[in-house]
Amino acid sequence: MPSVLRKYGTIIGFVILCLIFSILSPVFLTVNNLTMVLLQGSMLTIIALGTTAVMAAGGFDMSFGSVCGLIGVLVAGMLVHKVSIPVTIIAGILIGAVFGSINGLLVTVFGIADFVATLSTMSIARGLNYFYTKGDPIFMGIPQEFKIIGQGKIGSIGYPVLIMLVVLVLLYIFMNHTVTGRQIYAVGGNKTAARLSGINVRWIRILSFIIGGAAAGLTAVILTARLGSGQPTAGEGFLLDGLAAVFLGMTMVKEGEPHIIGTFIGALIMGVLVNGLNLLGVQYFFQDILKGLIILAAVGLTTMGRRKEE
Amino acid sequence: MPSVLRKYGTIIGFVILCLIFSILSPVFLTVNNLTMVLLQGSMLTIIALGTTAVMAAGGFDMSFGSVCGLIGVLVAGMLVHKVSIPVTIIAGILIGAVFGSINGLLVTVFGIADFVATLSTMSIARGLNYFYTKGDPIFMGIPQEFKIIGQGKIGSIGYPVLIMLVVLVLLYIFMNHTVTGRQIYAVGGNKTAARLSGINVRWIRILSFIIGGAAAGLTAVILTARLGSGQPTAGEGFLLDGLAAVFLGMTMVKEGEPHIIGTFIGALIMGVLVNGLNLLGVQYFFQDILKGLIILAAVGLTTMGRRKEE
Amino acid sequence: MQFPGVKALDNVDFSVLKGEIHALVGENGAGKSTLIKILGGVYPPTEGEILIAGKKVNYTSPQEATTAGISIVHQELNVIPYMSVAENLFIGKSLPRKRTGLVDWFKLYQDAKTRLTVVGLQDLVRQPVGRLSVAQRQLLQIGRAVSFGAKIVVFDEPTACLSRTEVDNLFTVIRNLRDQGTSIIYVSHRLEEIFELADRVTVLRDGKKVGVYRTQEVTPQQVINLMLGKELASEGRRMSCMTDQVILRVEGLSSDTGVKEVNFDLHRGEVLGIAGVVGSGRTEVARLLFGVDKPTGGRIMLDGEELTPHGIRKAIRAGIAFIPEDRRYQGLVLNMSVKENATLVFLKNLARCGFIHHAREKKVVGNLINSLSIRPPEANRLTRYLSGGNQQKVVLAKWLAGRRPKVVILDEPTQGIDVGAKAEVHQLIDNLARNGAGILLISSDMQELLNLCDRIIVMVRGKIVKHLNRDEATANKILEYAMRKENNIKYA
Amino acid sequence: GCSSQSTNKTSESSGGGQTAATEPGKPQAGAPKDDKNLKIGVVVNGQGNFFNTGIYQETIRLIKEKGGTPLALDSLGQREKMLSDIETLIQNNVDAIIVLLGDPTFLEPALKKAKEKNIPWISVASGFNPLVDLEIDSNDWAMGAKVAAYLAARLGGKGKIVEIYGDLIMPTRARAEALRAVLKEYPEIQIVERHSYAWPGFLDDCRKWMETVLQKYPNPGDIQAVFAAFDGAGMGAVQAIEAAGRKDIFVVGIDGDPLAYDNMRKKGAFAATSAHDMKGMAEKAVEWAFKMAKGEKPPVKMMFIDSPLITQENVPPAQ
Ligand SMILES: Nc1ncnc2c1ncn2[C@@H]1O[C@H](COP(=O)(O)OP(=O)(O)OP(=O)(O)O)[C@@H](O)[C@H]1O
Ligand SMILES: Nc1ncnc2c1ncn2[C@@H]1O[C@H](COP(=O)(O)OP(=O)(O)OP(=O)(O)O)[C@@H](O)[C@H]1O
Ligand SMILES: O[C@@H]1[C@H](O)[C@@H](O)CO[C@H]1O
Ligand SMILES: [Mg+2]
Ligand SMILES: [Mg+2]
Repeated sequence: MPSVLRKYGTIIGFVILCLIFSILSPVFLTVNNLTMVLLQGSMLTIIALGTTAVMAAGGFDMSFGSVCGLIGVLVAGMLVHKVSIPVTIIAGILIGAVFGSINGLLVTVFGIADFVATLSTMSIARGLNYFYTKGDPIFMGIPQEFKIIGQGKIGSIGYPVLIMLVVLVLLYIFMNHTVTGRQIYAVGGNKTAARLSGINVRWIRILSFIIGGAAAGLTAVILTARLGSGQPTAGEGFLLDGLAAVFLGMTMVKEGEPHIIGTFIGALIMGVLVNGLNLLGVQYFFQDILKGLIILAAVGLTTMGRRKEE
Repeated sequence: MPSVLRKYGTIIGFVILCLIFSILSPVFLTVNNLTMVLLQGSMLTIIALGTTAVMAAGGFDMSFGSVCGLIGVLVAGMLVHKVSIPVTIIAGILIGAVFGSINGLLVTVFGIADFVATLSTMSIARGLNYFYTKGDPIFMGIPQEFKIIGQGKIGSIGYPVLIMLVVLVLLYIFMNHTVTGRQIYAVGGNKTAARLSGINVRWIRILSFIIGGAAAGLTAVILTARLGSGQPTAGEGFLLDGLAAVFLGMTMVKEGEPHIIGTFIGALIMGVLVNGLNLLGVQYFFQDILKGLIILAAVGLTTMGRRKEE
Repeated sequence: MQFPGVKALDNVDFSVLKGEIHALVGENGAGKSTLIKILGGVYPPTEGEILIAGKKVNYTSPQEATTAGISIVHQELNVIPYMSVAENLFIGKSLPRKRTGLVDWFKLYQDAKTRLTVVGLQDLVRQPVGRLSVAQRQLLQIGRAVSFGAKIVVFDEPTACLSRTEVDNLFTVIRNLRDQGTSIIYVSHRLEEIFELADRVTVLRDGKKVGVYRTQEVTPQQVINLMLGKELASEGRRMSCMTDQVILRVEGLSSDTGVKEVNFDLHRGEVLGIAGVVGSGRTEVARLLFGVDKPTGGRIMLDGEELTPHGIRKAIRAGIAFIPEDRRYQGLVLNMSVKENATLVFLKNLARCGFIHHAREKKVVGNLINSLSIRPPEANRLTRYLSGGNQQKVVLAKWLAGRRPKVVILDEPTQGIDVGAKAEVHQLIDNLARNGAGILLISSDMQELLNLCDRIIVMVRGKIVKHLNRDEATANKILEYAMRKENNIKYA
Repeated sequence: GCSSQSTNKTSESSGGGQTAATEPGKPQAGAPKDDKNLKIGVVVNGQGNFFNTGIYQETIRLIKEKGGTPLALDSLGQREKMLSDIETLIQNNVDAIIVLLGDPTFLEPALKKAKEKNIPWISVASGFNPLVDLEIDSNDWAMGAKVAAYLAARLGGKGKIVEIYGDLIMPTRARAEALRAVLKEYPEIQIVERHSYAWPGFLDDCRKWMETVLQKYPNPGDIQAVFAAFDGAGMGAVQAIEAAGRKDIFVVGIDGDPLAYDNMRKKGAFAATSAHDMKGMAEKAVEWAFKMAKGEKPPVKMMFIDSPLITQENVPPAQ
């Protein structure tokens, strides 16, 4: 039993939570509601998956929320200026990748601590956002076909969910079944050993930031499509929730390294929490309190089970 | 020259910045303006100094901004309910210490990762804040004698500056010249080594969080006095700027550990940056961009100088 | 004492007399460090008790153990890098204080100077420990253990990275302590040290006690057999298989890490040893050859081709393998499995279009585990949980998972590993040479060099001071060159 | 300022508008002030939605148009930053300060400093404080009451609604209070769910919340209307409602946000808003900032700018 806790504490906590919600709210365990939670959580998941790569390589990123916000308005701007939809999407992802590579260069070539470097790019991205929008949302002239990306469905599954699942599968394969993915983990595990094994540590670190940035760019594309507009302040909210998702995911493996499935479940937990509490009509301040307590309980269970054994 | 850069890059950057500001703005280098910058920066400094202790012990705290916000409204509430001023001040600091010790216990006894634990207490503190205030500022019935703490002056030096200087000196002595302070650094430097040399690592880590919490409490007292009211969202802004101050400070020592004077200068840099850019009437979005670029330049100079040598 | 899945210590009785030097030996993973950690209050015992001077003690933290009079030099380096030597010495004991309660820095440095004179660190008390060499860090740990008047001082492999002079110095310190009535527990894989120093020896195997013996009454070979639970053929000199074909030629190699004008040839099938005291620049030469550091001058020719510009990946492509001296921090990703570590260098060969071919990976690693007899033979076990010898084999495995290397550089490959594992590593080195590789063997273990090498070069302060052929090399000669020179330079 | 008090009195007694009479009293006597060398400080409490951004940009534009120099700052929604920003403007000797969407409950130290230096202070959509020289406001109570009354009437005095509110600034608090006041007259209208919007990121937040609510109230008639404290939050609800195909629910908000207008023109779920006369407010604020900088005294301390009810019937055409 304690060994089960140790391994699956967070997940058990999650399941208990779902049980409680489904007892208390008749709506919670309906297909409709669950697909909606998935839809709502898909953007957080994508952006957090990107950050998982950064953190798996031993890095840390504070900028992805702001970068996502900036790209969201840039994407809207491009569409308004009649850039074609495919080009816009690719450009959005590329701009994200460029921001990621800047972060990566700052951290590797210039040797600036991750936190300081990405805090700075966060500030720069936010400034560029307001410079471009002057704070106004961009919404006139965004074509309906673009909005489909965020608002369309196949059956009852929204496109963002499908995109998220594709990203999930691709990143899972990439991180766990490719040479480069393995190298990312090796760099995160021990930079010196990785370097002495012939791994291009610098490039791997930059690459991880590029993945993080590209994920932020893709998230921005979906976000703009879903909101039907470029919102200057959208995206910023992803920072803390995204980090929380990755950290929750890290409690799900013994060695405590960031990993794809963990982050996915972590993001689900964040989404289910908000959904369940909203369904129960819990006041927002109790939501904040409960959110904190539930995360502590879930993670506490895991780590306590784990400690006993050591 | 490069060795000077390595050692003092951030400070040199800071001095250059001050020079530029004083050339471009006649107001910048006036006593009035500089005392104002000190006044405005005093709260950030105090709260960041507390976090410096946490980080010196190898911890990380995401909650101090929200804890400060919560205590700010609690302090206002106590005053409105006619609790005496000294009792209120002490209570404010104590509540901070209690929050700190909860963080410490979560991290040490329950073994929850710092980031997850303090993200959760951050959420809980924020929830409690809105639970208590329902979002309304508390401003009727705060005695003038209390506001003095934030708004009063001796000569041209505001009380908050004096309090900050006292905290600075005390924490400097504590961290650098007392046994416990050195043990905090020892724990941050190498937990295992510290434990094996007989240091009570758990207690030292808890203590560091208590210091961080108490600093947040004191900051809250001053903030409420300065704003003349308990403002539900006040305090949250300290999070990123506070962390930035500590990280900037860390670039100022070769070994890169958090330290008191570094944080003080880091907080000054943050304050001077905003002040100077405001005086020059730089548009707000350029401010964000410049802030990012300037931090990168200052820190980059230092770390590049350092790398050359290694 | 129980770790997940391992009973690290099983009902061990162990006693040490006042004023005795008592050695503790056993294979990697036999439970020596665990026993010591229990004595030191790091882990609580699950069963049994500890008595000091006949009194039962019951402590749960290192602090209490210290108070009870036990002082330990742990196997792992445990220092606080950004604090000064003096502070590292006193932290956790009690820093000297002024009447105000503040730290008395003047007294701290004074005291530290006095206390560290025995280990020769008296001039470095103000240095941050981060700037000390590994050996100096170890000396600091020793100083910390011996200079506070403990009743029992425990050494867990203290000499692993010390030079001969430093070892001699340490032995003098230990004997003095004994003569003053202190009890010493001494753990080492170097049997010659044990027979030089200890009065009695306790042998552990698989967490159980095998027996206690007076060192005068047993031979090293007997102790080895007791440790392993089987007969180990004593190692003699290996048969040379050196060819006259030069595989690696180094000319005038210099660097700003202190290497000066190094020249040598390495032949196919040759084991070339590099001897020298700690700090003589052997590791630095290895790092230059492997492309970790950039040389400031000279040439490196592999198979007749100059390696320039040089870098790690280029070195690997050219066929150079490097087994670094610190396996835990340079050789392994501890949170990765045996499999993942073993294939880290040549993973591309086990992949199609960048996708890992898991079946092939599994097979290759399975073969490596077998041929290197890595124990336990589990590909998915984290290397963190392997014994030192097995960790070292995994590091070796990294270079055998792909194309066989032409040149293998081994930096202290048997440091801290037991005699059984050591013999296996030696066997591997021999195999590599027989398959035509050139081997560069850096070692502080004189016997190892003499047994394995075709030729030995001796380095002092970044320079090669002597080339010795197989026939002329003796321990005394090597020491003479390595140390006399050292002293000359020191007192020049 | 040495004689500022008496100066002010003079201008008051002389009925205002007589710049000549006030100028000698200004501390920097000598060069008479003209519009060209006036520095006007502007501070906004965060941007990211239509009204905040709009009035901020318009204010800056108008100051430039009049030939003055705007020193414009964004406090990013942070209390202590807003206070510090305004102090810095005072330090920089601006000739007048315009505070947009501030909250005078915490600005007292800055207000006092401004008084000491005799710098006129104009508050826009911020609530009143005795030290404020001129308050220009749409009157958020009135705005809230307008759309609440519209909502009640459209429901025929009966039905279930949900409310999106925000406590963090006075204007949005006032609007919610007005809704409650109106609903006292309509006991059969029931608020079944409430939500406090997130800031920033309100659009996505409100959309998500409304989606959840629609799961909980899946049938036509379960909910008939949404009251949103401002249009941006209401637009989140509109998106959720339209995506779910729930033609039975309408949304009211406050601001006159172009996003809402756009939806109204398309006959979407957005039904009504009370529109700030954003340009009018900015114009008044800038006009008086210049006048007061030159010593003129406003005839009243509080100016309310009308905020008409806009519905799908009278929504202005797109430009
Ligand atoms: N923290 C731990 N977690 C799990 N297993 C451990 C841990 N520490 C030691 N062990 C296991 O306990 C056993 C005894 O280890 P110990 O370190 O005492 O061996 P040792 O005799 O000191 O070996 P060496 O000669 O390599 O230092 C080994 O099987 C080892 O793998
Ligand atoms: N981890 C380290 N960090 C910083 N400096 C180091 C480190 N390890 C070694 N050095 C420096 O490099 C020099 C030589 O290193 P080391 O003690 O490993 O000797 P070496 O030349 O490798 O000799 P040997 O191989 O015989 O031990 C030392 O003087 C030391 O200052
Ligand atoms: O009062 C304003 C606006 O009306 C609304 O747009 C958002 O909240 C506040 O900033
Ligand atoms: Mg051991
Ligand atoms: Mg070495």
